[in-house]
Amino acid sequence: MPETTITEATATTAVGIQQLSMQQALNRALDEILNENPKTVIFGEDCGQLGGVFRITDGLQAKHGEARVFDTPLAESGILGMSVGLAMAGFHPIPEVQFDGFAYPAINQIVCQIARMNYRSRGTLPMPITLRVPSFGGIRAPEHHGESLEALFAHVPGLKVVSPSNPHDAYHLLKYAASRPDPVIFMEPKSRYWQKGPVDVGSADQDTAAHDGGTDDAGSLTGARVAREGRHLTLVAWGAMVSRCLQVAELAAEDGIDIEVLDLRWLKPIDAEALATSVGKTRRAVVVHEAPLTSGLGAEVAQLITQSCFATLKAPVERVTGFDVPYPSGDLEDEYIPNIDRILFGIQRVLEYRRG
Amino acid sequence: MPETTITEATATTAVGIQQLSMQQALNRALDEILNENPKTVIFGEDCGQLGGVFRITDGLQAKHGEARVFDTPLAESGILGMSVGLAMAGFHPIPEVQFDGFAYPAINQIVCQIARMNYRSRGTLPMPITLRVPSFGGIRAPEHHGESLEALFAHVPGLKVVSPSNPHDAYHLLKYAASRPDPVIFMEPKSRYWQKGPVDVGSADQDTAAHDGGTDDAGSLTGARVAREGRHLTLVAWGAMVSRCLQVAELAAEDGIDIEVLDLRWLKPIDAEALATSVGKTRRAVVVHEAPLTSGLGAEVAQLITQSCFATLKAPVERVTGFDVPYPSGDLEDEYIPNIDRILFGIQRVLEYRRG
Amino acid sequence: MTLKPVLAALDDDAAPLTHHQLRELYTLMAAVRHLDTAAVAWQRQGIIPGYAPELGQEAAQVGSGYAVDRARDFVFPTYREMGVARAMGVDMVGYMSTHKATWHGGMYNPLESRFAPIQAVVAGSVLHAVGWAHGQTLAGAQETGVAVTYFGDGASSQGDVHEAMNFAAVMKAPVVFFIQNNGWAISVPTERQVAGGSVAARAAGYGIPSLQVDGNDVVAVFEATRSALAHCRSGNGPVVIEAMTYRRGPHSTADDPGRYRTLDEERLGAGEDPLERFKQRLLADGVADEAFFAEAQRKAAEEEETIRAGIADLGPRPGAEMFSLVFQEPTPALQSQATAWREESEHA
Amino acid sequence: MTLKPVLAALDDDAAPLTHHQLRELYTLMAAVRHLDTAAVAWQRQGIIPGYAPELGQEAAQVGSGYAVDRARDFVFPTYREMGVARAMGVDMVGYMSTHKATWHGGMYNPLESRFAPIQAVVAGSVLHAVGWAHGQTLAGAQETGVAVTYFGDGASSQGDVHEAMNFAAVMKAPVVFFIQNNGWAISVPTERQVAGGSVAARAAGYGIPSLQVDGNDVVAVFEATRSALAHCRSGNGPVVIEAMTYRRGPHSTADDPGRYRTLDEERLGAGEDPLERFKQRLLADGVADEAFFAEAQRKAAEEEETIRAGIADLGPRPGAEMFSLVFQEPTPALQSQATAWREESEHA
Ligand SMILES: Cc1ncc(C[n+]2csc(CCOP(=O)(O)OP(=O)(O)O)c2C)c(N)n1
Ligand SMILES: Cc1ncc(C[n+]2csc(CCOP(=O)(O)OP(=O)(O)O)c2C)c(N)n1
Ligand SMILES: [Mg+2]
Ligand SMILES: [Mg+2]
Repeated sequence: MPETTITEATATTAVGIQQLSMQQALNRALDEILNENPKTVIFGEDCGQLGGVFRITDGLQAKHGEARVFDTPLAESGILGMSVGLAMAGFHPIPEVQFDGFAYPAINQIVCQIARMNYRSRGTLPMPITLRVPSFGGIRAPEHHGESLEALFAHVPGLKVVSPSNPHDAYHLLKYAASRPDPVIFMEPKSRYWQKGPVDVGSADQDTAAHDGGTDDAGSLTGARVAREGRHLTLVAWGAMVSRCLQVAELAAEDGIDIEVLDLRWLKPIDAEALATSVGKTRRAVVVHEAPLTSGLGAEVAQLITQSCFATLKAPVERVTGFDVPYPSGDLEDEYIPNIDRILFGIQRVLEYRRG
Repeated sequence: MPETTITEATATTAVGIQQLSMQQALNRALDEILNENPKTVIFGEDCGQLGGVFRITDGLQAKHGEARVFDTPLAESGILGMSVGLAMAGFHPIPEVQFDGFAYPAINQIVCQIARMNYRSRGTLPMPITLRVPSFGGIRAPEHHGESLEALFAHVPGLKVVSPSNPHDAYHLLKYAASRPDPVIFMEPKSRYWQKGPVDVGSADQDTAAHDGGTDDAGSLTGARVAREGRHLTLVAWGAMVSRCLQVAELAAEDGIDIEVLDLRWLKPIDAEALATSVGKTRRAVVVHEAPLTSGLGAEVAQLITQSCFATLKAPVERVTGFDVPYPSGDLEDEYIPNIDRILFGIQRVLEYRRG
Repeated sequence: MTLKPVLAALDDDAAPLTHHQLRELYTLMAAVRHLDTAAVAWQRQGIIPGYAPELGQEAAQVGSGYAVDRARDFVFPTYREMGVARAMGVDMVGYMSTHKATWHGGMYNPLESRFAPIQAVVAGSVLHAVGWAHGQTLAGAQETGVAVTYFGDGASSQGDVHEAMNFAAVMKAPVVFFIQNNGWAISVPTERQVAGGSVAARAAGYGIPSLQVDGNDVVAVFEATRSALAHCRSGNGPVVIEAMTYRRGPHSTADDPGRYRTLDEERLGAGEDPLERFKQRLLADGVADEAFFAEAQRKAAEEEETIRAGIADLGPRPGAEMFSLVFQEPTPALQSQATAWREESEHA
Repeated sequence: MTLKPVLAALDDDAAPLTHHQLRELYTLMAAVRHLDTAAVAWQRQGIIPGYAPELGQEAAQVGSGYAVDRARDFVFPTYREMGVARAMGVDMVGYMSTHKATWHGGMYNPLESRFAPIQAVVAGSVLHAVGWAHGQTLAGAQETGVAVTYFGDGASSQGDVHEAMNFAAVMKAPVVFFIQNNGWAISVPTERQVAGGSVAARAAGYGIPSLQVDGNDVVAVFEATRSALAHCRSGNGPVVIEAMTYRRGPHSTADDPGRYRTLDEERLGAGEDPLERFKQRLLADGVADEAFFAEAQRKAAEEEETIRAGIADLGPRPGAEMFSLVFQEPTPALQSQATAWREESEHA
């Protein structure tokens, strides 16, 4: 992984291109959003003076004042319900829930209110809300601190859902999400907060930086991103699983297997065209996610691929995912999250598939 | 549909076999459960004297007393959270949420508590809770009264999910669910509450009654049920969509297309074997549900079919579902819920599919 | 322990209602009573599929809605605030369209009406009011707009109401929590719903001043609301009003109250009819005469005619709106669903 | 408006604590203080990945846990009730296993311990206590078991706490709501969390009697809890206790309190140390001498040794438990996932 080899000393390498951790990239994006849009307000549990438990809002209250960056009482439904009212009053809220698992108390407000108010009001009450959710596992945290809620969010009409896998995308996707008039669930891969990578802080539109070892030159902010080109099989992933899939691709390359890694980025709407293009070429696909298998977003991705590539697909799409079990305690989390071996086994199943 | 032609007068046709509406079948099942298991308690909003807004608990409080059948204050998280404590104290709660859309305020308790307590406690605190949820649309009701939450529930590790499509199954599946030591979400198709059908009230095990026009003689309570046999294509459905698919099958038969209808019944765990058997034979499948398309349970069903039948499948599995829009108001609900035409179009796409 | 907090601006020297205003209040109540009764009949006649009557709550609704300043305040209703809507001048065909099953939430413009979309989730919009109100604080206007959130005794059991009161008090948000305690939540009476017996009594725990008011006395409700609005407007934080009233009719046109209360209980619980009571007072005070009441009745009937005609004209919305109104910026995926839907509808 | 309700059984004539009991309380507090301090050190040494210290809350936890009747009551903890667990005799290796990342919720048997699994959802188990307590009512025992649910000032903002208090009061459930108001919810101080300043003050709104108690006085806490339990046991419904205390340490080993409070503020807010204070009282009253305190300290250190050894021995759980403990009756789908997992692990 290129970003792990970058040291503090190289933190600013060139005009426009900065070596930032995802935490720094997100923090910087929020700072700029606050500067650029006076209607933006940021709030949640411990977002103010503490800067959030992951320091994503670090320093923002001191800089932009307690009116624009503030702590709320400890109640997620309250935070999201309040966001609805602020949006109705013309604000652009960027609320945070402290951890993925604590989005559940707010689901009623998210599903029945945030996602529907524009529809219910026939477009007169848009909900330009960007909900930041530190997401996914891998940090040996307590219960409910390692959940993957993307399948739930993606199923809700009226929501858009995005997850960056690297600092560059984190910066640009957050700025993009916060500038849109519709509600976006912004799922941050918390295990990647501290990994550094190049961020082109000038290029909101071009998105031309080489990032996360990727080779994509043309990816727009609204679609998926080819993180690595390959000919034999497509690995589809998002969030923290992207870098793991890139590792897998390197290993597979040693065996002469040339793997394409597609960073889905947008989990709703899904970039079906990118899936069709990639698997149209490779004819084989494995989708990887941390969430449990059954009714996970992998099923949707697999079905979209099957739908568009049925005639040329060499094997059924494989899913390598978390199991249908509650996210386990730290000692077992490496057994639960798709690891390199399990992804390689999935690839092998696809490559060795024979009809009949 | 046989049950719509049955009149009050024929309500008791034979020993063991009764003509009952689903409302009556469920009511009778609850009555028997209360008789058979002194640990059962039933509660929710308006469950007591009113007998529930759909009268499923009609008369039960009068018969079994206010201790065992009672109204709670109006708070779904309270109802489900209380269920956890009752289960910990050795009770077998059968809570009700009044409508599908009002399960959202309880999702935190359902996902983080009910579904995990057995796991968290290493099997020492089982959660024998059967949560009844009047579900799905089709009754021209107010907002949030026509939702399909099965994809959400099925994704949650630790839950089992079932939905009956006819009075016989409603009676037996409810009795079965309530007798098990694990939490079951019991999704009742509210638009089918008043349709009558034969219920073999004696046969918990054999399940031999001909029901809902079905021809299944061997379906066990834990798996899917072949509601109609056919050779050319499998329609997979659950809840209220089963009878619609049976109608479609009759129409298609007029054109010489012989359709198999699989009533999935269990939405978690899904009877993957039944899917493989049916589509292994028909080589074509369409899955039908009311919930929105993206990340709906149809994706899981389609992927399970593709996984097992890839080599013989003649066309990609089609999904005919609700759209990715909030459930609309009554005037538009027939446009939203898969109607006969849309299902026929889906069938046509599969039948006309040509590779390349 | 905190002492029971009191209103900062008790509105003692606010001008008493003029005769003109008193008559206007009656006219509104008469219009609301008539339309409400009509809507129940419409449901029986198959004109609308369902309705939630507010029979008996006219004083609570008209009295409070009349106090709202439509230039700056904003109201967050439930599914039973037709009287508030009417008092605030909301387009009633647009309002009734939700009961016609034309569009969930209604077809009036909520921004222009200062009346949020009709809300079917019990307690669903109470937090929205707090957010909106905090937005007024952030905007920093003097004599700020106030959010008025309506909810019932049943709704008071929801966690969101607690979170809303706590947030509002911590942030000193200009919100009036207006509870119509109408004795029932469908079949559950207040005494088995509201521990301690009073929602207003809970306010003290948050340091919020509260007013428990005779909800069947339109003038008392108006004055309480005016005081509360004045308190909020001057930056003193939220107020709780509990209007004690009674749901004289069924919960909705689908409900069968005979299953949980007798006609006798109904009569006893409901007390004196708020319309009749106000009429007697206006007569006794010489504010209005029988001719006035007859005229109010005639206008109410005329109004109902117009609204019924409007409802009949509504027709179903084009199915394309299912897709086009989900987002401000529709997604390609949704657009292709819309296309497929259109093609299949045309070819069916 | 309701008057402030009072406890039915004020426990005035309950026997005062014996010298033996007082010494036992101190021994427990010393063990808890030692283990708590040790656990923070373990985290720094890499023995456990994280821990939520309860430094400063020993009196609140030991005093209340000591009052619980393990034959019939049941305790619903958060993630910070190590002292309650210890006072109730919960297996401390099993308890600490959650912080070792061995098993979420801990490895002790909650049914035998009368101590529910450790709960990481703030306010997650407050409603469970109400359900369990109502189960005691349904079971119909005389002198019933009581549920004791612990939560913090931060948790009091959650909707579930309101729903729980309302349910408990409506159903007269035998529940003690035991709030440790430790001044902080991570970085947010109570005054920006709890509107009105006191959680106990909210109880009156539900008609629930409440006791606000000096949470750093172990005897006061014990007596308040004993009174509350007696009140509940006799069928008088729930009680709220708010123990005013202070979180002297960080929120967790991952927290950096220097970002939101100074050492000076810490000293002022924390007041006198509950252990030191109790020690001085025992000395002054002649209940214990320096030799006793030295012995308590020695036992505490010994106990820590044993627990640390137990923790070290724990080792990771077999991965198969991920699958086998989800259900009482595993599903075929899950069993085949377990099989695939085993095969792939073996062949990796
Ligand atoms: C969250 C939620 N739960 C349940 C319902 C079903 N429901 C609709 S109205 C109602 C009773 C509401 O009572 P109250 O708040 O007193 O208002 P009222 O109907 O008396 O005006 C219930 C249970 C709902 N709409 N929303
Ligand atoms: C529902 C939920 N939201 C957020 C969190 C994250 N979190 C863990 S502890 C905590 C603060 C809790 O404060 P308090 O209730 O006062 O308890 P204390 O930590 O002071 O013991 C927060 C915000 C959580 N665990 N659960
Ligand atoms: Mg009511
Ligand atoms: Mg605290």
